[in-house]
Amino acid sequence: MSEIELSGLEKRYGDELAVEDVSVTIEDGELLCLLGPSGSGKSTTLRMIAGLTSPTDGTVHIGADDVTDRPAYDRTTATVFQDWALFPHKTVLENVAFGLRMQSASKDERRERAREMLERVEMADHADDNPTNLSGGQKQRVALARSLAVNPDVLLLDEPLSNLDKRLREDMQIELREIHEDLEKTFVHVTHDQDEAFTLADRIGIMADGELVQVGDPHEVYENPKNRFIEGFLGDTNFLAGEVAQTTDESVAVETELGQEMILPSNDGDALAVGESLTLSLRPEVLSIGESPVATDAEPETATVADGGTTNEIVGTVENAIYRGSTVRYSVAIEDSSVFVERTVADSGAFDAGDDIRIRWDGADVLAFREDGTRVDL
Amino acid sequence: MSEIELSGLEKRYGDELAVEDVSVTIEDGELLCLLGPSGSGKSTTLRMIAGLTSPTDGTVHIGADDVTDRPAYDRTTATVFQDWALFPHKTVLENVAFGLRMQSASKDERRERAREMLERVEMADHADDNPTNLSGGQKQRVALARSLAVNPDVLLLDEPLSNLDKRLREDMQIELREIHEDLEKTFVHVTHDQDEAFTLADRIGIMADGELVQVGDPHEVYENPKNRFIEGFLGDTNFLAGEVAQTTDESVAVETELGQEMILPSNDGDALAVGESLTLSLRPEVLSIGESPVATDAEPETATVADGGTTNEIVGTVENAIYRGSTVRYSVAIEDSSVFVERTVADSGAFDAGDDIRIRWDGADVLAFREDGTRVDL
Amino acid sequence: MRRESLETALFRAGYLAVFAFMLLPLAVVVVTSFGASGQLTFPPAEFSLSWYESFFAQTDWLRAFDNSLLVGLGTAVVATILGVTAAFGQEIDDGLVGRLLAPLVLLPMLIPPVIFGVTLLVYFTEFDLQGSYVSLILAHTLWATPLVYFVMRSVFSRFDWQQLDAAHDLGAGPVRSFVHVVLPNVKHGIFVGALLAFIVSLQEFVMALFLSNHTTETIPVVAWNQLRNSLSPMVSVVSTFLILISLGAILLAAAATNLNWLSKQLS
Amino acid sequence: TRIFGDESAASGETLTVCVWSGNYAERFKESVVPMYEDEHDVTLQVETGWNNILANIRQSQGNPPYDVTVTDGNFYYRGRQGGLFESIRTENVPHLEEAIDYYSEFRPTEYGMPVDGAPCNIIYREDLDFEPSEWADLSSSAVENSRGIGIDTGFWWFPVHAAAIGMDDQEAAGELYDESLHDEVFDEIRNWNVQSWASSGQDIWQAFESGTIDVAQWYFEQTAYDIGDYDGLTHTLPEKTTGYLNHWCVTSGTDKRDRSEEFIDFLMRSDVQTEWSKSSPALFCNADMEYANDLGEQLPTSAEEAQNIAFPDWEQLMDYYDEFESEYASIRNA
Amino acid sequence: MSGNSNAATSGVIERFWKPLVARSRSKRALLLMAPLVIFELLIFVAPFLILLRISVSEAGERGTAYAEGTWSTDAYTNVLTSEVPREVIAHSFTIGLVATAIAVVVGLLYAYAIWRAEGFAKSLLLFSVILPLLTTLVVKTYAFRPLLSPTGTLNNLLESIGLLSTPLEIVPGLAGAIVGQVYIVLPYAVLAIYSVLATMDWQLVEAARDLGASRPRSVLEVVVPQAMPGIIVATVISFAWSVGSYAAPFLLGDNVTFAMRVEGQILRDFQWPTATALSVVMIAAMLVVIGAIVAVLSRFGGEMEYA
Ligand SMILES: Nc1ncnc2c1ncn2[C@@H]1O[C@H](COP(=O)(O)OP(=O)(O)OP(=O)(O)O)[C@@H](O)[C@H]1O
Ligand SMILES: Nc1ncnc2c1ncn2[C@@H]1O[C@H](COP(=O)(O)OP(=O)(O)OP(=O)(O)O)[C@@H](O)[C@H]1O
Ligand SMILES: NCCCCNCCCN
Ligand SMILES: [Mg+2]
Ligand SMILES: [Mg+2]
Repeated sequence: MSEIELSGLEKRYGDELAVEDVSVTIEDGELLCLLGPSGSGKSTTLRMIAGLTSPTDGTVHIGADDVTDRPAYDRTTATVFQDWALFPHKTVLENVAFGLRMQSASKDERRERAREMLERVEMADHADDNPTNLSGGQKQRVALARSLAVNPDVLLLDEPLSNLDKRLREDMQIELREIHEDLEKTFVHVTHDQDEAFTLADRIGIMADGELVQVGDPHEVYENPKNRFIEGFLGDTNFLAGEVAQTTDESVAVETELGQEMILPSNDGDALAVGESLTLSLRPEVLSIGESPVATDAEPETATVADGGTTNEIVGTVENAIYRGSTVRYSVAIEDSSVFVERTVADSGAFDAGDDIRIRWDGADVLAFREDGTRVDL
Repeated sequence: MSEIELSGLEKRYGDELAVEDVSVTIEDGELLCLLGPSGSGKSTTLRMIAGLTSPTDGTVHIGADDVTDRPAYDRTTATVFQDWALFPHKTVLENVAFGLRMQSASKDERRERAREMLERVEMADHADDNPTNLSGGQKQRVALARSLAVNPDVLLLDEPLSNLDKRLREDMQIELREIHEDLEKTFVHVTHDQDEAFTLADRIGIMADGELVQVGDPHEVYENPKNRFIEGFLGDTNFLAGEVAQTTDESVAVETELGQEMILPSNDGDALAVGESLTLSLRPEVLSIGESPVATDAEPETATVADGGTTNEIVGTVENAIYRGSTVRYSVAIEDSSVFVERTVADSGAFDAGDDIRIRWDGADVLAFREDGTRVDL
Repeated sequence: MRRESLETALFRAGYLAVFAFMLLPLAVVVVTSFGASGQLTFPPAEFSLSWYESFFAQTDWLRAFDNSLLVGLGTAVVATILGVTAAFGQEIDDGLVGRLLAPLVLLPMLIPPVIFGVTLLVYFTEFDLQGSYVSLILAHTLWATPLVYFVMRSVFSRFDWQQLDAAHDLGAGPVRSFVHVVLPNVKHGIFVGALLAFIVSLQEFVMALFLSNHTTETIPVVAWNQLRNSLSPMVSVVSTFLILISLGAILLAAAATNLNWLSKQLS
Repeated sequence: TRIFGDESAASGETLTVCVWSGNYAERFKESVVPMYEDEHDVTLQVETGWNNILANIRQSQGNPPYDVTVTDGNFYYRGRQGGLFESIRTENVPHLEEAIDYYSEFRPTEYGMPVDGAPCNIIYREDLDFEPSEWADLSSSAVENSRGIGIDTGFWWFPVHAAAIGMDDQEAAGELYDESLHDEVFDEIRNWNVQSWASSGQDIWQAFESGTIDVAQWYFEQTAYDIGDYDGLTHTLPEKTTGYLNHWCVTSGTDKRDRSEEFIDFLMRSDVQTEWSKSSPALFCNADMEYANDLGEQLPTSAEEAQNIAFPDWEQLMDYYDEFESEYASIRNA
Repeated sequence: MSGNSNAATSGVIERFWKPLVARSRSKRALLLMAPLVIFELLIFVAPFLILLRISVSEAGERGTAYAEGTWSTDAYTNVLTSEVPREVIAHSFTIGLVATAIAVVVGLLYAYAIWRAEGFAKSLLLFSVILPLLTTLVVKTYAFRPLLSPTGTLNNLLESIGLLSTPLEIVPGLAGAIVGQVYIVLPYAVLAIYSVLATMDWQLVEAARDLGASRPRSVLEVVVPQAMPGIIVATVISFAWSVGSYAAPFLLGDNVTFAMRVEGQILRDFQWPTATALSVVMIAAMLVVIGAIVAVLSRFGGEMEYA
């Protein structure tokens, strides 16, 4: 059993609270990604699980044991560090065998298991190389093999891929995922790259300012971000400032910078008061675009709600179209504001700067946040 | 006139050929991106234009002048460096005024023009700051202002954005493009990031192994890559090994690892011999997917050409679906091989691992390369 | 946990003992300088400032101060010029000469100073330079230059050479780019290098013992000759002054750079 | 001060004199310098040196750093051999006449004049239940069983002479001048319970203070001057002893030869030595000088008494220099 | 100088300069390095050639340092066959090896402590290393006499708390000389090792601990090999300086070291051929030992760099 339970974990550096009241249970065999911007406390949390940093408050349980006061060398965790921390004066094989040597395994046993691990990560050919001469991807593999060699209950990974280039990073993500599926061990993986978290994670834990803000599976987190910070962090979106103009039992009308009221469906109109400030998130992928019905009109006209539902439609002018290989990103001017929309090239309809276009979306796809950043549950 | 003409440019370091026979004319006012992987000779080429590295062969003309033997301080170029190379012991304003001081401009003139430049890049508030205390984006702006202050005929940029984080990089790309449109000067911009090149460039020059492999506008280069290297470098694609099975006047049939012949339209069937090995590129964006018509069938069936044209269709099984926020990437197993397809979430149809699906594409969208990497002109 | 805390306690005791070992002799020097009697005893039975009073009446000590200052400054200037130019040249082009330079510069540091004293005494006599300040400065430069040179190598290796490119690119020729861009960036390093050279010269006494004469004797030489005869607290007084000067120099250097960096340079 | 080369002796008003460094120099400055300067319109520039005195003159190649220098027997001999001194014109040093014959005769006076010196004496702890009085006592079982002996190592020939004197096989230190007896002399030293090899008076006092030794060989002049600072120590001058005699020389190449000779003659005057004796318990050569305090009871005042001091005879000793030096070093390093 | 020899000189310069220019990329770089190279040739190499020359001269007549223009290997024979030089060399090597071993081990401990310390404590520890470095060697060494002599502070202290009945005879003696010499070289050893540790990644130690290494084990397995370039520099410097030590054995020891003997032979005894031959033998022996030390130590860790 290698379930990890963190309760009320806290780390203070002087006056600074690096990690604040983190409580979460990571299930046996799960791969949890800790995702958050730089300085949000991800590494500190991970290091407290590893025993490399001792918490100023709270407890860490691994399996049934309270390991809060146990030093790193006495825990059944193994860590893969950001810079891999390979021992530069030892060969690749010696690096991988190091942990077994510390466990006083016999020389033959060490060598055999180290070779086995190197084969698993496809680095057996480099067994006798000096790790400093390896490429980033190779170092990464050796670090992984070294941590796996001690057969840990929990594997902790602190941004191990962040020093690799994009192509390699993506390959390694797939590999890590395969290894995780193979081993059925608990993994905690720290990253600040949302794509990486989405690719790897069974569940994502989002950290901000030392707190664990939201934990959930990738879909859930992406579709139901708990606050504005998460919505902004997880992907490119258009944030629009708005003010509640009118509420009904079924919908809310919001006055926005786009110069027209936006209609959002709502089960609970009372949740919002007229006049309240909101931020709306209009994700580029929920926007569909087409030729403007009044394409020849000099002044972009703002259309209103088309049908009885919550479909919104608006007209704007393409400011610029950036061709990015397989996708095109349009920046569209609407009134004083501008909104960007992204289409894959394969989708029909290419527009040029200056074209008037029509943008359409379902109000149900729009997320709304209060001034304090919390999500409005519509 | 600040057209740049490079002819037969070569740079040798000892035995190593860093740049080999580069010839290209960069038009007045054009923004050319040099794009290529690390070590391909981009910086060396740029430095030879700047006069910071002297070529071992070939000539550099700027405007009407042969400047090959002129030192950097005697050329009308200005360079923005990767790490910006701001002078840390001088204030922001002094940095920007430095070039003018070297031109012996009067103190007032220097200050005035430097302020003007700082205003243009929106850094006037930081005029008296120490550049080391600025953020990456701010440093980048100051470096730009410093180079613009000397009113160069040609602006050379050596990966100035590569040290910025993704968000900032994208903003700066837009800004650079605007400045280029404003100034109507010749820009040569080095990058290894294809997105950046597509966003910025009037024309893209692709370098590999010291050679300038292809020069053309972004559409052209993306749609008509000259060789396999470029096709691989410019975006994620599925490469399939194949062999010419049959040629007609109108089409070529290629046997592939997918276990079925693929039909490609061709104006010139004789260009290929039966039995010749090819590599086909099947870009994810040309693939459309849908439910398999024989969804319940245990063994994935390979469909053949549907109509008389060159539409190809094939059936496979979803191996895994990686949810990446706004897009989903499916890895689809077909026979022993696998192909990936990418869809935005907004597009209809979500599949799960294990689902059988139908993939369809137009043979005209497939690119074919010979064994030596050159493109087959179909 | 038990074992960890025992280890921690032993480790701490170990380095605190070394800390005491490092500073104790200096404490002895300072404390004995306040001794009242003519004999150097620690701790002194009685304290007094009398030796400080008589210090200023001692012409040979005062002359030795002047000599040390002159030789130290001379060494600092010569060693800094040699070390800075060579390190700069090597940074531009690490060719054959560059590769031979490091061992050539380093070797003198491994030769016992007595041998230099002997060798240079013979050598300078040939040029009628024996006993001169020049002979002392050149001998000390032999030891000071490696320090300046290696400090400057590490300073230059950290210098962002793109700045030089940038200066050329913005129209500055070789001289102006050096003056405007390289120099301001490495001036702290040059200062530290020169300071180290000065300190080396101030400290060195074996070569000075051989090479100086009565008019050019430096402080350590005078101190040595005194120690061989009578040991009065005067030596401690002089050393206390030197410790104060050194402290001032450290603070100065720390202000110019920082202590951590400085200590890395010192080795 | 010149940057190149050393300071050339200034124009006639200054005479540069080199004396032993340490408190010898202090006492010289205290008594002799003011006396001379009062009498003459000349400034005395006093330099101090140790075993580098000859080296400094030699290196100067004819432009000597001093006009006058003190030398002991060994340096006097070496300096003569190396041509480092001007010969002294007898007519310019009339006071040589007044010197005790023994001092002016046992060494040639062509290049230097005998002025002052010191016999070696024995220092010992008052509470030692034995009072050494002659050099042979260093080999006695009482000293053997004491904490140990301290002897000079810089000027090693004095303890060597002391050993020879203590042996009594020959007159004075004759053993050293008879090759067949050399081994015995060094065996004698080997048998001493030497615990401190001192290179300065300071070392000797320190060794007593720290209880390393109970007995020591040292020079009367320094001992008498310093011993008051230390409790529980006393010293005795053996009847037969060795010691050093300083010959004062004019350095070769000086442009003040006359002035230098005049100065050396000054040093040889009885009134000067009488005055000098008040600050320095040294031995003086002028037969007419008067020792201060009760020093006259201990130091020789006549040729007969002086003959009890066996000064090293370098004319002969130099042949054995290397041999003795190695022997002595190997005893020390054993 | 005649025009002819001028031409000859410039011809010689040409002959050396041209291939140098050819083998390097920049003439400017050579010009910049030239002053130091010339300095080393004039003040280091040339005097050593003279030293070598004197060592193969005959001893001088009475009172002269050596016989100019003569050739003889007597001095070497003397140095290599007689007892005293051998003893002196052996004694110097004893001090050198023992002082080096202590300085390097203690230096490693102290450098590690500095590396791990933070803030004010770190500054204080660094300061304790730098200050002795700046204090006159002669005096700080002598300060050990009142501290370590039989009636000194240490013995008094130990006796008063009843740990000792008879005082330890540290000074004067071999132990004293070694303590003094360790004190002289320790700051250099600490800084040489610290400067390497300072560039070392603490994560390596964490990785070792994470993989099950106890604290001493992680230091041995990771810190020592990583610090090896610094340890090598510390060893070489400590050894070279201790073998050639002069002040500490003179003031605190009771035996003659090589440096003391050479000084006496040059200044007092005027036996230049013997002194120079002894120096040459000594340098040769030292370089051999240093080479061996470097070779042995490099097998345990990184390559030596000149820094
Ligand atoms: N040893 C330390 N001493 C003082 N403050 C620290 C220490 N380690 C971390 N911190 C602070 O704690 C906070 C959290 O740091 P942490 O390294 O956990 O962030 P992170 O989320 O891993 O960031 P990154 O993505 O940059 O690695 C930061 O503000 C950091 O400055
Ligand atoms: N000063 C130099 N000395 C020796 N080789 C060099 C030097 N500068 C560049 N090279 C070599 O020339 C080749 C091209 O280097 P260049 O810097 O132009 O590549 P690049 O395309 O700019 O790469 P990157 O994207 O990594 O900056 C590389 O193989 C490099 O190792
Ligand atoms: N050269 C022999 C003289 C030995 C002692 N000299 C003592 C001088 C007084 N300090
Ligand atoms: Mg982190
Ligand atoms: Mg580059």
